[in-house]
Amino acid sequence: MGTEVEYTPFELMAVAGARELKNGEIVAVGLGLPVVATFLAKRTHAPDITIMFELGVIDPEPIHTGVGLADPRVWYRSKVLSTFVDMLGGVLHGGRVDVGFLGGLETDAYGNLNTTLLGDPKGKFRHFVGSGGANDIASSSKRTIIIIRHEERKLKEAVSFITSPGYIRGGQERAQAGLPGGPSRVITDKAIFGFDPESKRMTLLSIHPGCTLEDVLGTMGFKPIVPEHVPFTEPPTAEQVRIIREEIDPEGIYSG
Amino acid sequence: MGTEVEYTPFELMAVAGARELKNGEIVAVGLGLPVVATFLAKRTHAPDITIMFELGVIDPEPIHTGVGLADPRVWYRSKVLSTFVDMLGGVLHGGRVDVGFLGGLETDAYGNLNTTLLGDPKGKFRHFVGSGGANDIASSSKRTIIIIRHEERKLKEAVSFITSPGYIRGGQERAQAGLPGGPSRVITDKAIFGFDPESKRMTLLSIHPGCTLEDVLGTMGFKPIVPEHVPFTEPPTAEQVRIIREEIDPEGIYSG
Amino acid sequence: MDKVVTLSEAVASIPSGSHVALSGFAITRATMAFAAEVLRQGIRNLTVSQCVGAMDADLLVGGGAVSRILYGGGSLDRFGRLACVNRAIEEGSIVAEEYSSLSMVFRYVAGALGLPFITIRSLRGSDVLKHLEEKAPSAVAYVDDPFTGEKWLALRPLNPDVAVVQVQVADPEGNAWIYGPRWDNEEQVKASKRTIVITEQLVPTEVIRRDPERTVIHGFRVSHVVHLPFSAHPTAVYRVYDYDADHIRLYAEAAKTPEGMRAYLDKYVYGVKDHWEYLELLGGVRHLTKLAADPILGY
Amino acid sequence: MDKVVTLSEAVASIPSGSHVALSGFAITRATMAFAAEVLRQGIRNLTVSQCVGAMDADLLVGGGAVSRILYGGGSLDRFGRLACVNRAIEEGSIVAEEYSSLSMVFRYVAGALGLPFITIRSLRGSDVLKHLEEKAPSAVAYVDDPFTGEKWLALRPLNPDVAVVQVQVADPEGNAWIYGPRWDNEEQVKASKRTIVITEQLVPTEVIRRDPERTVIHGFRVSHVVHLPFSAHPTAVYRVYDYDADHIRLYAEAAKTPEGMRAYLDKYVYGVKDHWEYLELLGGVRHLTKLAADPILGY
Repeated sequence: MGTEVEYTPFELMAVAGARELKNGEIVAVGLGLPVVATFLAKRTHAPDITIMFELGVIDPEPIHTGVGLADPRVWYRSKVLSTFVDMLGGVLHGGRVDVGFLGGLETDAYGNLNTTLLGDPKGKFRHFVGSGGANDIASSSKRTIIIIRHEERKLKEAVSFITSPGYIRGGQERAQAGLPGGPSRVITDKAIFGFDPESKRMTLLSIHPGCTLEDVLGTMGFKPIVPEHVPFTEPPTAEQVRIIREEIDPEGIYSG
Repeated sequence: MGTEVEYTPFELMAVAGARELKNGEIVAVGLGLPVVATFLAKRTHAPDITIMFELGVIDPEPIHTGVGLADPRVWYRSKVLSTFVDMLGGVLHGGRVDVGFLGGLETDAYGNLNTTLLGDPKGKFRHFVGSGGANDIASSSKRTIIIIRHEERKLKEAVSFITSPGYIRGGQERAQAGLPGGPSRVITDKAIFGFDPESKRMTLLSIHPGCTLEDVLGTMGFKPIVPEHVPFTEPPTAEQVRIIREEIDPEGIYSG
Repeated sequence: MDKVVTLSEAVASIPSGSHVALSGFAITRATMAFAAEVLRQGIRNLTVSQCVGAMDADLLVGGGAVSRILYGGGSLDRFGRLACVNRAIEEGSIVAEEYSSLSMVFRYVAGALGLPFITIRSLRGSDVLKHLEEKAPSAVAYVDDPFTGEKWLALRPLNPDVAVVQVQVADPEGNAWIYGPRWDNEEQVKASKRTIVITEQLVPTEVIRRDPERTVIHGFRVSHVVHLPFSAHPTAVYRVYDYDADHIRLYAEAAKTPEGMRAYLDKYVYGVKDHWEYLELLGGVRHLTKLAADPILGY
Repeated sequence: MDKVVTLSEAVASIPSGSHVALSGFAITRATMAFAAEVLRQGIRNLTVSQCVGAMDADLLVGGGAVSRILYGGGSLDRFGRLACVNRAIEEGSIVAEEYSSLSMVFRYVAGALGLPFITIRSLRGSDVLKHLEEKAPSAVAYVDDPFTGEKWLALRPLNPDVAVVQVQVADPEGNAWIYGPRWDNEEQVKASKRTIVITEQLVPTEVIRRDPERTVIHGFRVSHVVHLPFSAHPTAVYRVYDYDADHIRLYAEAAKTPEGMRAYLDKYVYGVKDHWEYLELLGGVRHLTKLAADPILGY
């Protein structure tokens, strides 16, 4: 084994996310860690990735960290500046997006995402952000990757509001709703999950170095499928950490 | 009466066409005399007309006569250069076009236009230009103005192929096909026609100075409705003729 | 035709109860000066729509001018949530039709192109759709694809009474250019019955004719042109000025409570006569100069 | 990713029997060098589509490479008709699906946006529709508006195998700018499975990043980039060169008869090895210099 590389949990999440992307893929990205992960992939093993932001931006090369998609910092040196119809219509709904990369308030055992509200939609609730392009991206991408913090209140048996559908209530429900694709990975700061091909229930794939199975299961709101042997997640390389810290997120806003 | 103004039949047609346009209207224009008429209106009584060409051109100010809509001469000094979807979709199909201004191979007693073929569509025929945007313009404009030469083979009881519908076979047929508007005027080099509000059959409105009723009816392929009193068409003014000759069509390509 | 008027004249053309499509996206190109003037004129009962909710909608809701909002969710990005919109939804004081970005823009597309309806893959299987079926049953329906027999979700076209759009460059007829991504603005304009253009820079039509590929708003759709610098403040206008981070933070903090919001409105909206006084209250030229965009970065 | 190849390599990627969307409109931005190379490589049985038929389609039909054409009618403007297309239609040697400009572009729009179908007001009550119902019954159908019950004509989406687009400026990835009106070209590209870009000027991606609002073709849609000056000759490329009126007249005269067309092909298509030899045959630099566009007029 080489030198031990130090990294934060968020850096590991970004690296794990980056590894999911193949060169040449078209990626629809929400803000935050998904952006860090995608830029990291593009600067390492996947230089021909196309990065798309819903509001009309392709392949920017920002040098300052923005506060959100609406921040002109995020559009710097783009190849295309256009419209929702061009991005979410022509690229996404037109069937060209390979990977949708999303975060959220909550996700659940079937990879449904909630970014809308917490509480009882018909009674007392707190309203948050809503969908933006997330529902569209979750509905039309060939596959979806979810990045979310590993907390009991964020990983629930069923979300209180399905903003962006995963496998709905599992099995064939997503396909029956007429939707292609579905979530392929859920990346938290403790583990990586996939989905059982039949039941579509979340399945533990790997545990991050330094965590135990008990850590992972004890801080979730539901029990995922746990195979007999669960490997450890591959840690970031020194080069990956350097690129995140020096080039992509020097202010440590997303991955610090 | 003032000085007699000399003019060609085509100049009279262009002037008669211009008079049909009101200030502020949005006009979808095919090439040829309709362009001359519309530019004339814009330079005289209707400066706030918006001129639209189907391929993505708004309000050009050409200084050279082009060979067709595809000729960059026709796009000179435009305010907008865009797309079919923008023009024929957003402006025309979106319901914003007040006047569609069209020419053709043949028209008939109900203002249907043929630009596709002559002969028997199922047997021997000669194929010409087809629709381009003409069918779209005839289908979605609030009203249509047709400019055509006054010849028996061009003014027929029924065209051999309806490229662009007028009132189809008259009466309510156009409305029943789900189409708004319809032809309001047919301008030839001998007369101006309108359409009977009930039967939608072509109706003689005025005869050009120097022509007789016999000239008009004797050189048509069908009998229009002829009211008891038919006035003469108002002749062009000296200023209108000057603008056509000096500013709009100095080479006399369309109106010579 | 010269359509240049004051902001006050343009706003006065909007009756209470109108449906207004706004050009803002979170903290960029939001119609802030417009929203403030709507509040000063006491216009009420508006329906507001935009694909992603922005600070303009939050100010209008916070000032009580809105009874219905159609949007795809929204925020002030990292500065915070749309606190006034969220509070009004939680209290039930406005009706919120919540969409996704694409389903909102497809409703504008159908309105723009004169389509009777438009089909979409989004929303299916989600609670967003269930919500819409309850709150806006006339906006969604199902239709069978006549070619395959497959069942599709259909959306009704949207035709707002007026689109209000912040742009960088416009001429007196309303022909306008937008630098940067344009999100739903083109479709809002084409779907709306008329448009009010609020421009940072007013140029002769001659300038428009020199680069007509850039013209994304056609003059004939525009009823009023307002030439008003910093009219999106504190939100950003790409290539003209950056967002005013301090002021957005101040707003986000104030908007967290009804009392805070009232104090904000009293000072920055009702406490000034017009946009020029607002700019002076902020610190005038000296303050605004700090926000000017770097010509290469655009912010 | 660098996708720059020779014209010959790009054309070789197209199997006989493909559906090719072409960027020409009458006598402007027609894919002339491409069409000549298709003929030289002996590719056959193509389906060709474009909103308004252009000289590129006429050359391909004249050379016998086309078995089906989907178009909205077309001509060589005042230079004449599309004589080869018309003759083939009259003789029944090709299948012609004839549309209007909007109905063609709406089929591309539906293909581009992933819509199962699109509704339209055009075509109704016309013989164009009757014709389509006979020749292309799978392209048209009727659907009831689920909101009003009204009956609408529906068109099936169109997804060509490849769009071939003449542009003024492209980078090695295929990001491209089109000056002047773009007619159906953006929708052709978005609807097609892939795109071949043929550009007058090849620029580094750095140039594209300096004015990204102009990028109407996204690099990721492009499989091949061909850098080939005067590749639309004798048709016009706005801001680069004017149409070659004498050569179009010569072509229009030749195309009037099968014999004339054969002689034209033997000399200008089969009589040259490639596009460079064609340009020399025309008179080389001396001749082409006369066509260069005036920088203010654009023609």
